[in-house]
Amino acid sequence: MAIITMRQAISDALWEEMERDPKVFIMGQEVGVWGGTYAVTKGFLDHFGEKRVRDTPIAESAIVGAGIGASMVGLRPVSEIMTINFAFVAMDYIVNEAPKMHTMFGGQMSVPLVIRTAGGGGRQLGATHSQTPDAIFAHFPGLKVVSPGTPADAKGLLKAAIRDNDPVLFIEHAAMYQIRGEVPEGDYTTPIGVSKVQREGDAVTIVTYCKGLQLSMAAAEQLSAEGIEVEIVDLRSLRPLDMGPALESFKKTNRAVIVEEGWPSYGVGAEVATRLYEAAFDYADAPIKRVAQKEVPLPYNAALEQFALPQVDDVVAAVKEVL
Amino acid sequence: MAIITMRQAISDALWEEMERDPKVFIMGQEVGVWGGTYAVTKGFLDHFGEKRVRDTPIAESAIVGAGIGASMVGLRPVSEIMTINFAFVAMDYIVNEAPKMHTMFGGQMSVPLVIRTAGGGGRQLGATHSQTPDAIFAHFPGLKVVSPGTPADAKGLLKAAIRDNDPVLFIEHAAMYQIRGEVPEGDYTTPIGVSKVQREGDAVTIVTYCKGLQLSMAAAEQLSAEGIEVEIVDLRSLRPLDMGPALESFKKTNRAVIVEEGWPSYGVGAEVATRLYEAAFDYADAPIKRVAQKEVPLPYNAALEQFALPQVDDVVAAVKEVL
Amino acid sequence: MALKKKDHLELYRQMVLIRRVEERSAELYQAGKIGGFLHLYIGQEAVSTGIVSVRQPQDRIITAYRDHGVALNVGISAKAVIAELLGKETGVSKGRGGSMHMADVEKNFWGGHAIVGAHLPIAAGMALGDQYEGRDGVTICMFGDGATNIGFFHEGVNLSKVWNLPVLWLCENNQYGMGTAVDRASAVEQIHMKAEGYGIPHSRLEDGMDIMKVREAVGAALDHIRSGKGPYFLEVMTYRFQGHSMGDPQRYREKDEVTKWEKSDPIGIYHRYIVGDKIAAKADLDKIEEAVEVEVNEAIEFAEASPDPGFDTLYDYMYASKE
Amino acid sequence: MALKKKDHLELYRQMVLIRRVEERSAELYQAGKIGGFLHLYIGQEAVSTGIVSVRQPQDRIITAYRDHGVALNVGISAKAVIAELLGKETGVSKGRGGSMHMADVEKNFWGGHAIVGAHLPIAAGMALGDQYEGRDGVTICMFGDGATNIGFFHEGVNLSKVWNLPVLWLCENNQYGMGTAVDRASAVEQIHMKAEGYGIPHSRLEDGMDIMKVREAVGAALDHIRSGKGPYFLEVMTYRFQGHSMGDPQRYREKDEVTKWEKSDPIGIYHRYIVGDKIAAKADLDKIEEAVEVEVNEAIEFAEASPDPGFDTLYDYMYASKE
Ligand SMILES: Cc1ncc(C[n+]2csc(CCOP(=O)(O)OP(=O)(O)O)c2C)c(N)n1
Ligand SMILES: Cc1ncc(C[n+]2csc(CCOP(=O)(O)OP(=O)(O)O)c2C)c(N)n1
Ligand SMILES: [Mg+2]
Ligand SMILES: [Mg+2]
Repeated sequence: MAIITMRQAISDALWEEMERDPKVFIMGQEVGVWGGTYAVTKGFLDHFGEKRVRDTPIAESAIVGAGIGASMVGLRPVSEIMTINFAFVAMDYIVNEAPKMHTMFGGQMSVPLVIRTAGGGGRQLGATHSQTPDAIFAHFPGLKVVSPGTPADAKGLLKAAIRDNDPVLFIEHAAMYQIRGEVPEGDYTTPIGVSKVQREGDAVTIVTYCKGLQLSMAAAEQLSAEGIEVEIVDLRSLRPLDMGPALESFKKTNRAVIVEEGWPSYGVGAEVATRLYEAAFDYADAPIKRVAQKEVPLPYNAALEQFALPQVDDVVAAVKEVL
Repeated sequence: MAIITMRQAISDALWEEMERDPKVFIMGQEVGVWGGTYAVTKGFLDHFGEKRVRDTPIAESAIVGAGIGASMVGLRPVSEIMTINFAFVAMDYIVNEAPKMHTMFGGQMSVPLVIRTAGGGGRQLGATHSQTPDAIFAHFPGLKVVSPGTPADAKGLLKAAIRDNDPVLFIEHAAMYQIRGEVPEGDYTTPIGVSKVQREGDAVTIVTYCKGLQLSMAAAEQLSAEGIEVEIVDLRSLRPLDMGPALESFKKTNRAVIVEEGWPSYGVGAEVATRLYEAAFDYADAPIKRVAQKEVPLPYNAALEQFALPQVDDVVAAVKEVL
Repeated sequence: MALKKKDHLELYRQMVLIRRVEERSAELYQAGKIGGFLHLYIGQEAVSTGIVSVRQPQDRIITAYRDHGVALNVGISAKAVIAELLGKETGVSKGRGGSMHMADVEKNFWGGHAIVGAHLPIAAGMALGDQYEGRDGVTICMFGDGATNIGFFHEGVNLSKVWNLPVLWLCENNQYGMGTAVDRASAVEQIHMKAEGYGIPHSRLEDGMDIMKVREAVGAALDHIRSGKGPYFLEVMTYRFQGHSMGDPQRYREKDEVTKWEKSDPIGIYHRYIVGDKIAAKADLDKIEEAVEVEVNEAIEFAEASPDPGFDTLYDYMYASKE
Repeated sequence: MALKKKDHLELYRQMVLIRRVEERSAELYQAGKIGGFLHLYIGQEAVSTGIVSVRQPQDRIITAYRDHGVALNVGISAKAVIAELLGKETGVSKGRGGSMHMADVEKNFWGGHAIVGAHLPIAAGMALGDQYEGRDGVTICMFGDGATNIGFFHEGVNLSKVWNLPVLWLCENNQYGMGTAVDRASAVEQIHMKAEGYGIPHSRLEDGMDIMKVREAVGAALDHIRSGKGPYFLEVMTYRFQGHSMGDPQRYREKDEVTKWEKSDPIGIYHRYIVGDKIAAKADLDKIEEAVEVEVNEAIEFAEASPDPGFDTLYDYMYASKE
């Protein structure tokens, strides 16, 4: 297993899928000449050419809309929305076109489209550019929502998304491209809609995903030093939402903390907590806690922004509270 | 107190506010000549004229965007989005412009805008036109989200929304314009962000809003006939979310059911349930249940659509399950 | 492509079939057997019939929710259309779609789309699919005058020119978007002038009530596009004789105006042409009308006798991927 | 309005101030004292300086994220600008906004907006506000070439003509949207031709590097609009000498191209004009440059010494309504 960055893992997945299937192509702002704003598609234009690496106008609706159309007639587009904050501009396509086509026409059409985007805060981009609104997309049946926390999962899940016959929103984190991790050699896919235990423990169950996984892993280290071993379940997909491993863990630890980067209200933590209670009410020995962003649009100032974002210490504190 | 329809109550609120304050005006598709697709603004154009009752192009982004601009410079626009399904078209404005202006510029600007819209299913409009995605809007701090369940509240809350200095998304239900209820005489407002007990009882707490209130009231009748008295708390606002009355009730009944029309995953029920557990874990005698829409885009066929929507019987069954 | 007698009779038959299916549908709607929205195409039959009659099999068609005309023109049976209107399992979209969502992918008809303007970028994507694969099909995208004011229009049309996509932008200007006359919603009354902003060749057919003229204009446009010259923008003037949907109070136009236009009934015009030019005898046309009458009666019987989709099929078309 | 010597010196001073503030900001960015995005205006100073110099106090200005120029032109102090860049409480947006979100409502400058094109409908709304209240101000809305491809542009510009709003659409065509050259993203290279699709009078100023020409063109446009003739569309050709934001690899253009354009440095052109026309002596300009140097030094000192916003202020500007 090689140790590579998240950026490399995602880039490799795209590259390998494009090599494998000539119907796979990429379109989005600055994916070509620039090489991707996060340098994920650097070198792609030279290798695959303009036909398959398509720079677009600043027109998010067209990027996703044309992706839908192309996918309906047999291609496998990867439509890139530079950041998830601009996904609102294409909202109708993401939640009201792509996920409806298959069912609304009685199964006649399908939308094998991947919408790649990057979310998250902590980069001093201000209120409109720093969001983690993943939960709102996961509200819509018909759309699959994936958000990996490790390079290995990013690669395997992106490949699975490209091969999937349904629309998949693939959410990366703009501040995680540099993180490193072991990635299996060769071609593999990671199934969409399957959660994974990323760390074993018996004291408390942490359920999380994406950036929350990093925070949780760091918190786990600190807690371990104090003799507290947490179990960490990485959801990886928000829809379909696989509660299996989280439930199993919760039945063992009887305590849970949910860690997400976005706002808590109507967020991921609410759904996960509710499902844990629904399925394992009798196992709960303490109220499940949510660790999330403070309920404000993120400010530009670095310190204030960090103050508003969930931190490792918040995870540590939450674990201790439920103990 | 007069008994009037929801349509009348909303129409009266708009009319009275326009009479009261010349800065209040309406813009949206078919609000003028047509008189409103749901006939809410019938007669307005003749009375207030084209300046204040403005038909717009089919351009939801401009309807909300221009509303934001006009509100920033001192007017009090009511921007109408024909149905909440088209709110996705204006999503950037609703969640990423209006709610950010005040904080992002350090308090220099404000957006006293009301975005009126109608949601809900059950009218055989198919997958793209039948949604109740209220929760996703309530995810965003800076936006207020209101959704009344009675004519009295509709009138009072709409007036409060128009007088509010912040952006308010006001969600009506397209299948509720005909319902009737008592409405106080004269000018009054109903505070945004305050829940209300709509029915008293001791067996189970039902937390709901909008159409869910109707279902819950009907279920309460049935249950009462069997000697089960439920308490019904109407949230009325999804953000700010006032949990006070629901909590108080839950501490009394120790059992709760949450009724909403939208999809359960990442919906209103999840947030409410989680907050109940967070604040009153020790009071819970049974797992809180959610009654909501089945997780599919709504089909056109009437019977299938109703099958997918939450029904009075579902509420009755859920109450009995938690008992 | 000079038309033979039998071709004329077939086109005449299609126009009459559309008319008759819709008249009967209006009755079925009044009788409560059709729900949701029902947007009649009556008055506009020459447009879709003309278009479909000159397209090649490889040319895709996609349109808005006013789609019964295209549906019948491409050869979906009256049975499958009416069954869809009745929400039956035997409907062309299996009762999921209803009036607004008819499609038959086998016949290269891609729907029936209800979000105004949203299908334009999707159409661009389909055209991209054909261009990408080196196929010589043209995507014919039909939309209303009102749809040209939404952002989706702009993004889709711009992209089509930037990428030189084989797409025919076909605006059916029926002079109103719901109750809003063109000049009250669009900065330019000559909708085709919008193409100037995209450097796309364009023209307006002033008489869209005459199928022969529609055929000519569309044929020329398709030739232009098929020769590799990129997109073309064609505006066709027409008029809808009925309200926007059922239950439209039609406060926005005078009865006189409708009466005047009814004199240009496209079926009447074609009838006069066929008989006047001695292409066929009145008796031939009478026979067609009688046959259509029988066909529609049978279709209604078929539809009424058809089963509703079973509740067990609710999730059948949730995902195209089979796990 | 012939300019006096002191007016010329003031305009020259503003251009030098913008240049110097931005050069120093780039250093502060490299030093890690500024975070997020930093979009420099260097090369384009003649545009904003020319515009602001001919506007009346009642004319509003709104622009995109490349906003330091306008901010300084309208009279926001270098202190408040740099403090904002450093995220300080003394910044013009109290450290909440950062580089992309400067505004000073008192000075009729309405920001600094980071979602491409989203401020166009907002600008239309502001112009509506003035029209509604019978004020004679013009809203000047500046945006980039890239922004003209997004749907918001279309909806905002169309609305402005339909309602005959007093707005100046001012496209700063700096020939790239990030790394995408105009002709790779826009169907028309002459951006002002887009106005044809809205029936709005338009023109292009080929030389936007010469402030005198900018003044003339903008002045004429403002006169046109103020006389009640509705919106005007002005395209101004310019060039940005730096990357799109900090850290732009600039793979999309040749060094030569930049070098060529640097010969048309707007400050150099104005310098030659002033000295050549003997409006003032080189020594006068030297003195200004020195004074600016001092001012910027002081501003940086001020900003660095200023406090961060306190954590207790996080929720200060959440709502404009005070409960
Ligand atoms: C985004 C969006 N906004 C509003 C509507 C509601 N609506 C349905 S049809 C229609 C009018 C469309 O007019 P036009 O494009 O001229 O087509 P026509 O109905 O005349 O065929 C409107 C406003 C919608 N379906 N989608
Ligand atoms: C809706 C949206 N999409 C994408 C972006 C990312 N983005 C920021 S600036 C920019 C380029 C804009 O180009 P242009 O309008 O020409 O302005 P310039 O930067 O040249 O001044 C892009 C794509 C954004 N901020 N908003
Ligand atoms: Mg129309
Ligand atoms: Mg530019």
